[in-house]
Amino acid sequence: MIEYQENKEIIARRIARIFQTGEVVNLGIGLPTLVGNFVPADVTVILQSENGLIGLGPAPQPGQADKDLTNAGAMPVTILSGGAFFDSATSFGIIRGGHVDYTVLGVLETDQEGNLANYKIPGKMVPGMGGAMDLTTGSRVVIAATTHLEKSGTSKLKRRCSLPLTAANEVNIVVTDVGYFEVLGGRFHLAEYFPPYTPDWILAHTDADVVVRQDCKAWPPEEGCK
Amino acid sequence: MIEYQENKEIIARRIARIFQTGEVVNLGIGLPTLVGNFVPADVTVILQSENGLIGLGPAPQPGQADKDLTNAGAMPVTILSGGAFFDSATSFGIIRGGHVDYTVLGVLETDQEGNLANYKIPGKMVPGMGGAMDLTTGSRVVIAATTHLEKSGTSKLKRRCSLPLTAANEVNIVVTDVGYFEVLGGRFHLAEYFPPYTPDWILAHTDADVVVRQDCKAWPPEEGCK
Amino acid sequence: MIKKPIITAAEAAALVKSGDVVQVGGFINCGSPDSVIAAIVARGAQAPRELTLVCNDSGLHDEAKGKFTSIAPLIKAKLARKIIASHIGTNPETQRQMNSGETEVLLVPQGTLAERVRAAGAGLGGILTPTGLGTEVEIGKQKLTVGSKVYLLEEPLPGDVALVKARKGDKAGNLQYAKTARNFNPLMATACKLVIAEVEELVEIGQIDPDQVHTPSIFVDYLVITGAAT
Amino acid sequence: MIKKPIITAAEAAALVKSGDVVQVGGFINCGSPDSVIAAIVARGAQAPRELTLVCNDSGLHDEAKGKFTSIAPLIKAKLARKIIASHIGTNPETQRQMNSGETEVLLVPQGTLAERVRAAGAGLGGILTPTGLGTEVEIGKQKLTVGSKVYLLEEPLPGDVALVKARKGDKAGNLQYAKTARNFNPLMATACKLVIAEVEELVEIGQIDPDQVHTPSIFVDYLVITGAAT
Repeated sequence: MIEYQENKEIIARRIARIFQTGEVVNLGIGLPTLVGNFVPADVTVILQSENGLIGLGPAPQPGQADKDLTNAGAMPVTILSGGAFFDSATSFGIIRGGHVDYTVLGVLETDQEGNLANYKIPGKMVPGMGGAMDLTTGSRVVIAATTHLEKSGTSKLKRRCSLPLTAANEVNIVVTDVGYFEVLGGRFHLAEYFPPYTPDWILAHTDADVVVRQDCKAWPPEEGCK
Repeated sequence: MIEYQENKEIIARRIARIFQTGEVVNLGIGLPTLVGNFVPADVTVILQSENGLIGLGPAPQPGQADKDLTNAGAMPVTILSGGAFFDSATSFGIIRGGHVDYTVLGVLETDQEGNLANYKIPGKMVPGMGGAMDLTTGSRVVIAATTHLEKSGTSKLKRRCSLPLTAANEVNIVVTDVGYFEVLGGRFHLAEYFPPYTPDWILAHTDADVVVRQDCKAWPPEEGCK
Repeated sequence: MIKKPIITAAEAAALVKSGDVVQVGGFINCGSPDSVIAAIVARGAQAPRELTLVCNDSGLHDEAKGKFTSIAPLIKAKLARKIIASHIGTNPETQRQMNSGETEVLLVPQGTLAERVRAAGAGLGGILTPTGLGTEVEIGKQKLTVGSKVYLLEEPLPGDVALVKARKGDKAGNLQYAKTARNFNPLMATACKLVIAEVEELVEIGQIDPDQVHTPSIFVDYLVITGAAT
Repeated sequence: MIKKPIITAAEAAALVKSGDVVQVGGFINCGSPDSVIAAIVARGAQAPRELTLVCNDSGLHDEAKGKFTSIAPLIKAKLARKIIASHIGTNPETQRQMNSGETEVLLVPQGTLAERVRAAGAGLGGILTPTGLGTEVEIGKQKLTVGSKVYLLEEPLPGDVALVKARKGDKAGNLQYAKTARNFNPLMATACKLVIAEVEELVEIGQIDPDQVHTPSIFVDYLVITGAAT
């Protein structure tokens, strides 16, 4: 029997392999921010931060934080040579106008229709949508990054989200700590499973319609098979 | 008998007396451009040019023209210290957003309803509206600057424009070479006459409803009466 | 160019009236006019009340660390009747006031908020955006189809007072912002009847390159000089 | 940052296809990508035809002085099927082609043209403007009432190719424009599938202050270096 263990790093590692050199990527607060740490050295993505910059660099060295340079999560950051700053209207013009290739967001729930909920639990917690609604609407590809199960053991992938939606029919890819799913035609399509989890385990632990793709394979590939 | 003689300079001189220090003014191509030459030395107006600058200065010295610095009429200009350049969306944001106090435009026709026509004579000449429609819509006060009569002797102030309109019900003030008119309630109100012309002469030579204001006076005031 | 009046933060604070719609630049902990905000709160019983605050977010509110950024001090002092923002997740006091019914909170997607403020400054009657379709954001809004796509009509959001923060200003009121401290500041400077700019550094007219002005002088009514923050 | 390909004006010209909607920056005689325009005309029989040209105006066309600016050479070479501009008064050839029915001309108020291009680049479905109400501009357009005011719905205007002209560009494609040569250039760079920037000066990545970038690199696909014009 496989026991589920939350593993945020594999989610970040897998998502980091999606991008190609030159693509523009926006990484949300929390888990998605980790993705930046795992982009392969031979791939140069351009990170956009919706509070107003392109060319997001690594966190500053201790003591080097600039009070005027933060990311959308209020953390000190740096800018790479060749980056640019702009105001919020320009930033969301870039986002809404389709100039961002990928947005990676954390979720409370996501579902097989490509819906995503992450800004509000009525009566409990209302952080607000921030830039997430524009990012999901405007980006070319929307990637939901989430642990597969709640601490309670319930699936975060649903048939139908029950929380207020951040995005309606916008999610294209869901990467959890058990596998990589494409959202197509009202179903999750399992493209990769992350051992020790198996397609059968995933089917049994996902409260939604999941199709196992014929070419579904394990990830990461065994070193020997590379 | 008074004989009409075109006099663009008095139009420019009179309009130049309307503004107060700190007001933002856009001067159209042609006759309105002359206004800039007659603003009193103790009044500092801020000139906006819709091709993308605030703080328009005088024409450059001979040989000093900068290929990258023109006004909306394609003439070389200068910028004053403290001026700013911006793109066309920002420029018209300034205009449409009500941040320009006065726009001064030349006309083909203007009428007692505050309409103005200056961009098209169907079948003959179609220069286009350029920025004039935005300027008349967005500016706080719209001033039409025009000689009073056509070369043919017909009045340029009409009951109703016959040419395609640039602006509908937007003109507030009309200054011609015979007088200063306010447009109010569907009539021209003569506020000042420019001697040798008299209110009677103006009434007889204006093809529109003109009210002579009770406080209508001559302009410029006699030196002795100042 | 005309010089703009240079006033103190306290004088600026006195220009904000009860009931005003106040737009405040800044993004959580970056680029807010903190001196003027502090001065408003410092007015105590004279402070303006029943404000509608428009801001990207409601700032950091951290009782434990005693850290309150952006509009958080105004909310803490209960000066707001309504908050219009895209995010309130870093301010538990905003959530508390919302849940208790003390303060109304209207959440607006960040890009829509930016465009609504810009539209007010640019004389537009609104903009059509796909953002928020199929979510609670669309409730009560007009939907329009352009081409084959559906959009929400979002209306302009003008203000009475803009409180903005710039890195540098010249005496005419031209402003330059620093890095991500720019955010909503230049948009709000276009959208309000009265614009008060807090600047870290004041320079002479002519010392800002006209090609590099972020907010042209004509938008700014008053300057408050704070010196560089630490 | 990624470096962008540097190509010749002739190579740039070959990227424009017959039938394309081509947006061209510049204002009469200031800030147009003249090298690429000349190279398009120089293609002769291979030049793209049936173009829809979007530009503030149709440039200067002065046969007597042999002076042709902005898109005037394209119009003279009869490469345009349609011209969308705010002003054609400085180009009698445009008027002639319009009157003879050779070329369609759509006149758009300048501020509306700017917002329509911007809307295309910013993913908006349109904007509401009071400009043009009560004039021929309102014909065929939807009117909407917001608050107590009536507005025209103006739709986005996207393009296939943007030809823009900048003073300076870095190798990543960040651009800075000079003075009033900025005009429509930065807007068009956001609104088209393919963006070709003609720059007078090429600098290394890092030599443009990120606070002072007018067009961020991600919008630019190709750079053409012209050297300073005279």
